[in-house]
This record gives sequence, structure tokens and C-alpha cells, in this order.
Amino acid sequence: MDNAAIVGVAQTKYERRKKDQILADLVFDVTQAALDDAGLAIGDIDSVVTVSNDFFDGRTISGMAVGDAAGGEDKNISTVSGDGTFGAFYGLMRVLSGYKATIVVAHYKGSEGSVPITTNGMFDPIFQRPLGIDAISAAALQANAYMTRFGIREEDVAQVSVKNHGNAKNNPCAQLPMDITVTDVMKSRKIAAPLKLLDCCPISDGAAAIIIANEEIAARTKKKPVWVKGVAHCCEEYLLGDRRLSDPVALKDAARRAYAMAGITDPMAQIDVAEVLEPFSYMEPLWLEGLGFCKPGEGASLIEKGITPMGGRLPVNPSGGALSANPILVAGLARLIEATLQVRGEAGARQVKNAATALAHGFNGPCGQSHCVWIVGGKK
Amino acid sequence: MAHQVESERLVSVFAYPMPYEWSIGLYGSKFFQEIKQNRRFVGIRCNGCGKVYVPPRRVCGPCFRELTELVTLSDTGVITAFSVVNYPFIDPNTGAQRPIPYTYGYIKLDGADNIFSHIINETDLSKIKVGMKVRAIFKETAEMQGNIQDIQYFDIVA
Amino acid sequence: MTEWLKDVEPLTLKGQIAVPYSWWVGDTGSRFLMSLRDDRKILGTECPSCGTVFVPPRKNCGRCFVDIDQWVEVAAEGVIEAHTIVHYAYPVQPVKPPFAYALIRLDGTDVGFLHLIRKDLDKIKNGLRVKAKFKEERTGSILDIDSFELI
Amino acid sequence: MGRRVAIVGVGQTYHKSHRPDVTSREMIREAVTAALDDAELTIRDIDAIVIGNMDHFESINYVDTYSVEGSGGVMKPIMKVSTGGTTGATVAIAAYYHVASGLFDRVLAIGFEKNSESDTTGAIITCSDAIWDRFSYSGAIPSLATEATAYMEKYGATQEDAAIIGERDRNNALNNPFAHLQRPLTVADIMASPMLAYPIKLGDICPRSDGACACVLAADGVAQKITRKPAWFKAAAVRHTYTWFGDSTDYNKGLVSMQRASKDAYQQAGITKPAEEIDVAELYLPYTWAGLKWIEDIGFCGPGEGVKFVRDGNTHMGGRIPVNPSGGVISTNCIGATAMLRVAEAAIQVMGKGGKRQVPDVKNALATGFGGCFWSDVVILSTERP
Repeated sequence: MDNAAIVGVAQTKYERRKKDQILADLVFDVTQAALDDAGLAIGDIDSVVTVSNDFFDGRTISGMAVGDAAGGEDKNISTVSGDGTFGAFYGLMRVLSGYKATIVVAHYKGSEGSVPITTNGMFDPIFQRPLGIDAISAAALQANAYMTRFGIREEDVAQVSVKNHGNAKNNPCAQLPMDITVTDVMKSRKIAAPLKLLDCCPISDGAAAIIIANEEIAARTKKKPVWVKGVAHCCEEYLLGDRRLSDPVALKDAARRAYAMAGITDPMAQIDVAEVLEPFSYMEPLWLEGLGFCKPGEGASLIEKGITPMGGRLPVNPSGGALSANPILVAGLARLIEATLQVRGEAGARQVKNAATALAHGFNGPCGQSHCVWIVGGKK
Repeated sequence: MAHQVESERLVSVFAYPMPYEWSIGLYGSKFFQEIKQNRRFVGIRCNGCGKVYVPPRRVCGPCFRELTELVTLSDTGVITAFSVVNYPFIDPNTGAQRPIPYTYGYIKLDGADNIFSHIINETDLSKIKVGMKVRAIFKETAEMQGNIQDIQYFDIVA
Repeated sequence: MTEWLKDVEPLTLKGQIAVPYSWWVGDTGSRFLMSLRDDRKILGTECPSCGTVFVPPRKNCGRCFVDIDQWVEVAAEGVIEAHTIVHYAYPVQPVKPPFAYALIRLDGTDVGFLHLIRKDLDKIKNGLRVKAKFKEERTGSILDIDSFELI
Repeated sequence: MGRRVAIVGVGQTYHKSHRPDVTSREMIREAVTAALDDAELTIRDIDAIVIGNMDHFESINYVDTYSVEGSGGVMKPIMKVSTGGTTGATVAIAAYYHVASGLFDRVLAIGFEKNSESDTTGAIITCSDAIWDRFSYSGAIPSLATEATAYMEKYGATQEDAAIIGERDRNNALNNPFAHLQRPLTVADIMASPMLAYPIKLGDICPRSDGACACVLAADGVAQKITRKPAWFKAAAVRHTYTWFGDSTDYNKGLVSMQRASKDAYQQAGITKPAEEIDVAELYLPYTWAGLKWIEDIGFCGPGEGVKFVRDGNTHMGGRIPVNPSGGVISTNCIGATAMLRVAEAAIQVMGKGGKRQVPDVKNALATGFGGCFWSDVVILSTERP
């Protein structure tokens, strides 16, 4: 792979409802801020990828709403419908194909639609949707399958929520910085067993942007470029019953290929910080297993062992993760932005010491059907 | 099992509307506020290219500039294009057939540089032409809800 | 921020997308649903390459990417592989919470079958056996199976 | 710079107004299997997949994950790209970048639509802005009608002139076994068809179809091993000019996005005289007037010269630049696949696989995508490795 770098990043503060802003307003904010961050002008950008979803936006061709605000005038522009890590992947491919700098912008307003109804739309219209299943109840099935298989207790995964809401206190963009205890999580309202309210992400509004550039542009940007070392994505089967929900095989494959590109053979030793997309608490340990940081079934013990909290060997989700703000689609890009900030050493109070190599992760589809894994680092 | 020849083909029908509550934004809200308070239109001028856009919005795409300068516009304009809609279709806002005929029009409001689309209160093809002058007919203030239908339609005035 | 913006009250528009949809079930799915409707029997298909028995039946195997035309009748009972008890309500759910979703491995199949459990919620455990309860009035829908019940 | 990329196989379903026999997923597989067969590859040879459609047309969220059983995406990278009417072409272009980037050697691009599963106009209306336009907007036809009216007034074009395009494309469709509408339609038939929105009559516009299309793209060095005649990408350009409805409606300027995308594409391909250097074109013409006007925006002829250019026979089979040997969009329109069908048909022409619809001695073929609202994609394929 040729060298490509993340040279500019920006995100809004994530909030339950940004009533005064339309999608284009959010996108304009982050587009300008990402350009400022990079020290580039809109004229330096020769390719634009917007990220949106017609169901969530309540509009067919949802990308139309933000073309102007993303600086798309007379530029090669396209729209990825999926998580921001996938949009960024397309942006990267454009740079590797000869564009100088691609801006990737994602937006989402959970406040404007119905999450159960729009995510019911992910399921098979003939065999599953009439049953009323949605993203939350499907996740609960996965949580049940995973936790039953390995004998993981609800208290174990509750620790993820405690850790990530606590980390969010150091992230000014996070929506739900909270001091909570395992007991708080356990006592929170039942949603779909074993998931309780505090095991679940909030509904969020927000936008994020990153600029991916070639070496020529990266040589003259304001901030230290963060290089793309490896990236891959992979999708597994569709119907929930066809999958072994406790075994994230697509994530394993994506990680394998991303690690191979980045020269990573021992992820726990070679990766300094990880940002994984965990809209539900059980997902963090499950994804960490898929990413090869531990053996299957051991993910839930990493907090207790002191490995994944701040100060541990592998701090996971110093940003507070998706549990602390989950603007869908934007959420994956936010993971990549946090990884970038960590490698730059700009993460403020949540900075992981000597973070040279960071992992970011996002996914599409119910129960993490299609995963994308990024490895970024400070050196070419 | 024997392979049977089947003639019946089933459909799976879905009848749950997807509800939304879209933000209008401060720029759009200002437009509706002016209609309600002053029964007038406002647009916004780009200080880069000088264009006046209606409805007001935050960004001029070609200039990639933030817009700030509100401009009061007339309630009159000129028809630049129109279409008398006379074919049946489902209105996604209601799930039922939209009443037809009605006339969908592109109107260049006096003082604006782009086109405003709305309904023109004339479906007789012999009585409507491109270039005709039209005037906005607003709802009674008490009935206004802060949306595009606070303008009832445009009447042909000449 | 521009001065005049401060005096603007942000408005919203309530609306919906209410386009009606009707998905073709296709020949393969229709045969499955008609069998539920007419015979109260659950049919699957078997991949000629990997031998997986799928339910609901597939026209092709996603893993081997080959056509499937081998039909099999599978049992209307099986084992719970995963479940959740749902406590929140929204309009698309066919029954009122609390109820359960379960992935059920029907006897003679190799995949989980997603459906509802409505009774004995406090007794549900993975590994327990359940049996399909058919509706009296059947229309050719996945909901012709009312739900599964613990045996 | 990116790697050179070629299309090495194409596949499509037959097209009909309804495909009750298959689900979308099953229909997608028909196109994928056909494309793989054409390239003499199996799904195991494919490194990544790009797919797209219009979400609210089938009301399926995340078709990338929905479709894997039919697309072949199980345990593969799959990405969804969605840009309305241009989707099929933007998917093909995204697949092009997958290969050009050096990350993937063989990539499958898929476009599909089942228009029969919703009310097409109702679904199209959801592309308009909910705050400003959705209460009055009535689908694609009135916008196109206003464009046609403006063109007629400016250049004196007549309804009969436009009808020639319909007659031409519907005639061409008789040579395409995959086309949806396979009955000839004459200028007189079109003139006599019911008026929908002046000046557009039923015979002037595209049908709604169910169907899918897939292309296999491969990298330089790989492509030559798959086929003796790869269709090499010389250019891929996209311009989307519309954010606000009322900004793009100055019809006197022509279709600005098409002008800009063409200019970019010709620059990439080193083409200075399109009318001489392009041998065949597959254009996304959703209605007849586009066949007069947009060939001006693409630069096949000057502004206002479209009618003469067409009447002189330049765009008919046997002319200088035959347009839409496949029968085009007026004969087949499965929206999410429509723009990919243009790219696929251009590839078919370059690869010499057009059968009865083959144009002789094709070196360069141009394909366009068009969509909501007034967005344009241009792809140029060639026998010549760039």
C-alpha cells in the first residue's frame, strides 16, 4: 500500500437532540473544523465522500442534503451508506487511486426518526420483520448467546458501561459522561434481557469529518499526519440463525487482514490503544475477542485484570465509546478520530501515554454482521 | 419430497409508516417566523457571489461561505416553469393518493436569484403561462404552524 | 453567531414516510409459507454442497454459492439456542411485551429459526425444547406460527 | 497514481415489470452468477463487493448486509454506495477505486431494484426535502417536463423531434434479449400516447422494471488473464450539483453536472473531440428530450444542435456515435441498476459481446449515469489499455 495519512479530524459535541441544526449545518461545522485542523483550504480537497443512510435521515438520496456543506461543489463526490469506518475506507481508496485529499463526512440525527422502526428495516422483510425484531432485541439475543456460552455474568459486562461512561468524563464531545457503579447498571430499567438501560447506548445527534491525504499533502499540513497502517473489512451471513452469534468470524477475518497489512503479529503487544464500536456493553469484550486481544470467552475479564481501563496495557475506548454517544454511522468515524487524536498525543485528559499505534473499529448490520478494522500509527 | 409446480406467489405486506420529526434549522425557522410575524419572505445574500437565496440557508455551495445577511423579499414573483399534475400517485406523507389535479410551480421571487417551488392556484392550462406574475397567499396568522403550508399557494396576478 | 439568529426559535416538522411496501416472497419462500398455511408443516432446503439444512428455506447456499433444490420437511419442534425477553414496546411488534424472541434449532436443521415465545417467560432457558403453535386463521405469513411453546 | 482497471465480465437479469418469482436477494444472485460466468470466474475469485440501490424503493435498510447470500458477500468485504439514480454508475466507480487503490484485484459491482415492491412515484417523492418540497413535489416527471419545455422554447425543438429518440431506443431494444420493453414504438405511437405532464407523454418516459446488473472489475495484470478483451477504464467522473431544489433549475445553462463530469472525464481520457473519438454511447436517458439535449451537455454536438445531430442519423445504429444500442432506459429501468446497465452495456460493446446490438469496431465507449436531482456520472471504457 502507498502511504496515506489522516491529516485533519473534527467532530461535533454529541447530544441527545440538536434541535436548532439541520444535517447540513452539522456537516458544515465539521467540514470547516477538519479543514482548520489540517490547515487546508477547501480548494486543497479534490474528492468528497459523504456518509448517510436514507432510513435514518428520512430521505431518499440522503447524501443530497449535505453536498454543499461538505464542500462538494464541482468535485468528485459520492455517498457511502454505512458506518463511517466504511466511508473512510472509500476515502482512503480514492487517495490511493490518485486523489490528493479526500474529506469524509458523516452525519446522524437519532432525534429525528424512530430507532426501532428504522432498524427493524435491517431485517428480512418476509421472515423476520413481521416478528418486530429490531437492533436492540437482536443485540439482546447475541448478548444471551455469548454470555450463556462462556458463563459471563451480567455484572461482568456492566463493568464496560461503568468504565466507558467514566472515560467519557475526559471527552468534551461525549454525550453521557457519568459516574456510575455496577449496581447502577444492574438496577437500571430492563430493556431486553440481559440488556438493561445502562447496557445500551443513548440516542445521539452529531457529525464528524476526517481528511485523508497523500504524502505530498501530508507533508504540509498543520498537524502531525497519522498514517494508515492497515485496514480491512468483512461481512458474515445475514439471517441471525445462520450465524454463531458468540463468534464474530467476520471481525476475525477483517482483523487478520488489517494486521497483516500493518505487520501486526501480536496485537496486545503492538497496539497501544483501541477504540471499538460498542453500542451495547457486551459488545466490547466480544469484539476484543474477535480482534485477537484475548481468547474467546476471556474478553469480559479484561477490565477486572486492569488491562482495558485507562492506565492498563491496552486502554479500550478512552473516548467513552458508543455507550457514551452513539450517532450511528458517525460513531465509527468517531472511533477513528479518537485513534488519530491518541496517536497525535492530543487526547487531553484521556491521553494514553506513548500511544504510537492505535486500532479503530466500526460495523454495519445487526449484531455486528460486517466489521471494519483500522490500524493507524505515527510513523510511515 | 416431490417437487411441486406452484402457481401461487405470495407477498409480504408492510404497513408501518416511519415517523420523523425533522429540524427546520434556525435559517428555515427564521423564514417561517417572518411569514408569521410580518407576512413577508426573507432570503439570504452571499457576500461572495452576491446571490440571494430563498429560503435562507447557512452555506453558499459554490463559494463554500457562511451566509449571514438577511434580505427582505417581495411576496410576488414570476413563474419560471410549472406542471399541472394529473396522474395518480401515493403521497408518502399520508400513504394515500394525493388529491389531483394541482399545479406545481417554480417561482422566481422578486429579489431572489434562485427558484422557490410551491403550488400555483390554477389548473386550467389555458390560463397559466411561464412569465406570469404571482403573489403568495398566506394562511390566517392564527392557523399558521411554522411550515411550508403557511403559504397556501400562489395566485396569478397578471 | 450572527445577531439575528439568537432571536429565532428553532422549529421542527413532524411527518412520516408512509409509502406502502409489498415484497414478493418468491417461489422458494412461497412454498415455505404455503406449507405453513395449508399443511402446518415447516419446510427447509438442503445445500447439495455442504449439506446444511436451512429454515426458512433458501434458493441458494450463501456459503457455497450453489443453487439448492432439495426440499426437506423439518420438525415443528426443536431446542432454544438463544433467547431474550423483551420489555419495551413499539408499533411493529406483533404482541405486547413482555414476550421473548428465540433462535430455535428445529430438529433436522443446521441453523437457528427466529420466532416468538409468549408463555412461561420465567422458565425459558437455552437448551430447552419448544414446539410450534400454529394459528387457527392462517394467511401465508411467518406469523402463521403463532409462537413456540415450552414442551 | 492508481492502478489500471478493466471490466472483465458483465451480467444482468432479464427485466420485467414484476419479478414475483424471486426476492431481491435471489434476483441479485442471478446477475452475479451471470457476471461470474461471463468472466469464467467463481465467487471465490472475488476479493470485494460494492452494491447499491434506493433504500426507500424496497424499504430495506443496509442492503449490503441484507444481500450477502445473493451477492456472494459471505465472508467478504462488502460496501454500500447509494446516490439515487446515479447509484449503478457510482457503485461501478466505487468498485473501480477498490481496484485502482491496489487493495483488491477482483471486485464485483452490483446494482438492483425491484420497483414493483413500492409505489415508485411515492418513493421518488421522498428524495425531496421534507421541510420545503415534499408537500408539493410530485416525482420526476414535472421536473423533466420543465426542462423539456425550456429546451423547446429556446431552440424550437418539437415533440416529434423528441419522439425520434423514443423510436430509436425502443427499436434498438429489439436487438437486446434482456430489455424489458420489446415492442417497437414509432414516432406516431409516441405522439398518440396519453399526455402525463406537457410535453411528456407516456411514450416519452421510461418504464419501471425489476432487475439487477453486475460487473466484475480486475486490475492490470489480472484482467488480461481473465479475458483477451478487457474493457479498460479511461475515465470515471462524478458531479453532483444539487443540494437545494431551486438552485439547479436554470435550464438555460443546460445540465451543469453533466457538462462538468464530461469535461473531467475527457481530460482523464485525453479526449479532445468526443464526437470523433467516442464510438458508442450508453446514456442514462430517462425521457426522450434528454436524448436531444444531454448529448449537447456531453459535448457530442454544440448547444441547440441536438435535434439536427439526431435527425441526421448520427446516433442511430450505423451512425457516427450510436446511442443506446441496448435500448436504453426508455426500454428498461430498474433504477438502482439502470446506471450500471449503461456501464455494463458500454463494456459489452468494448468487449465485442453485443450480439445483434454490437456496434462494429468499438474502441471507446462512453456511459453516463443520471439521477436525483440532476446529478451526473460519466465513465469511458476502451479496448486500449490506458
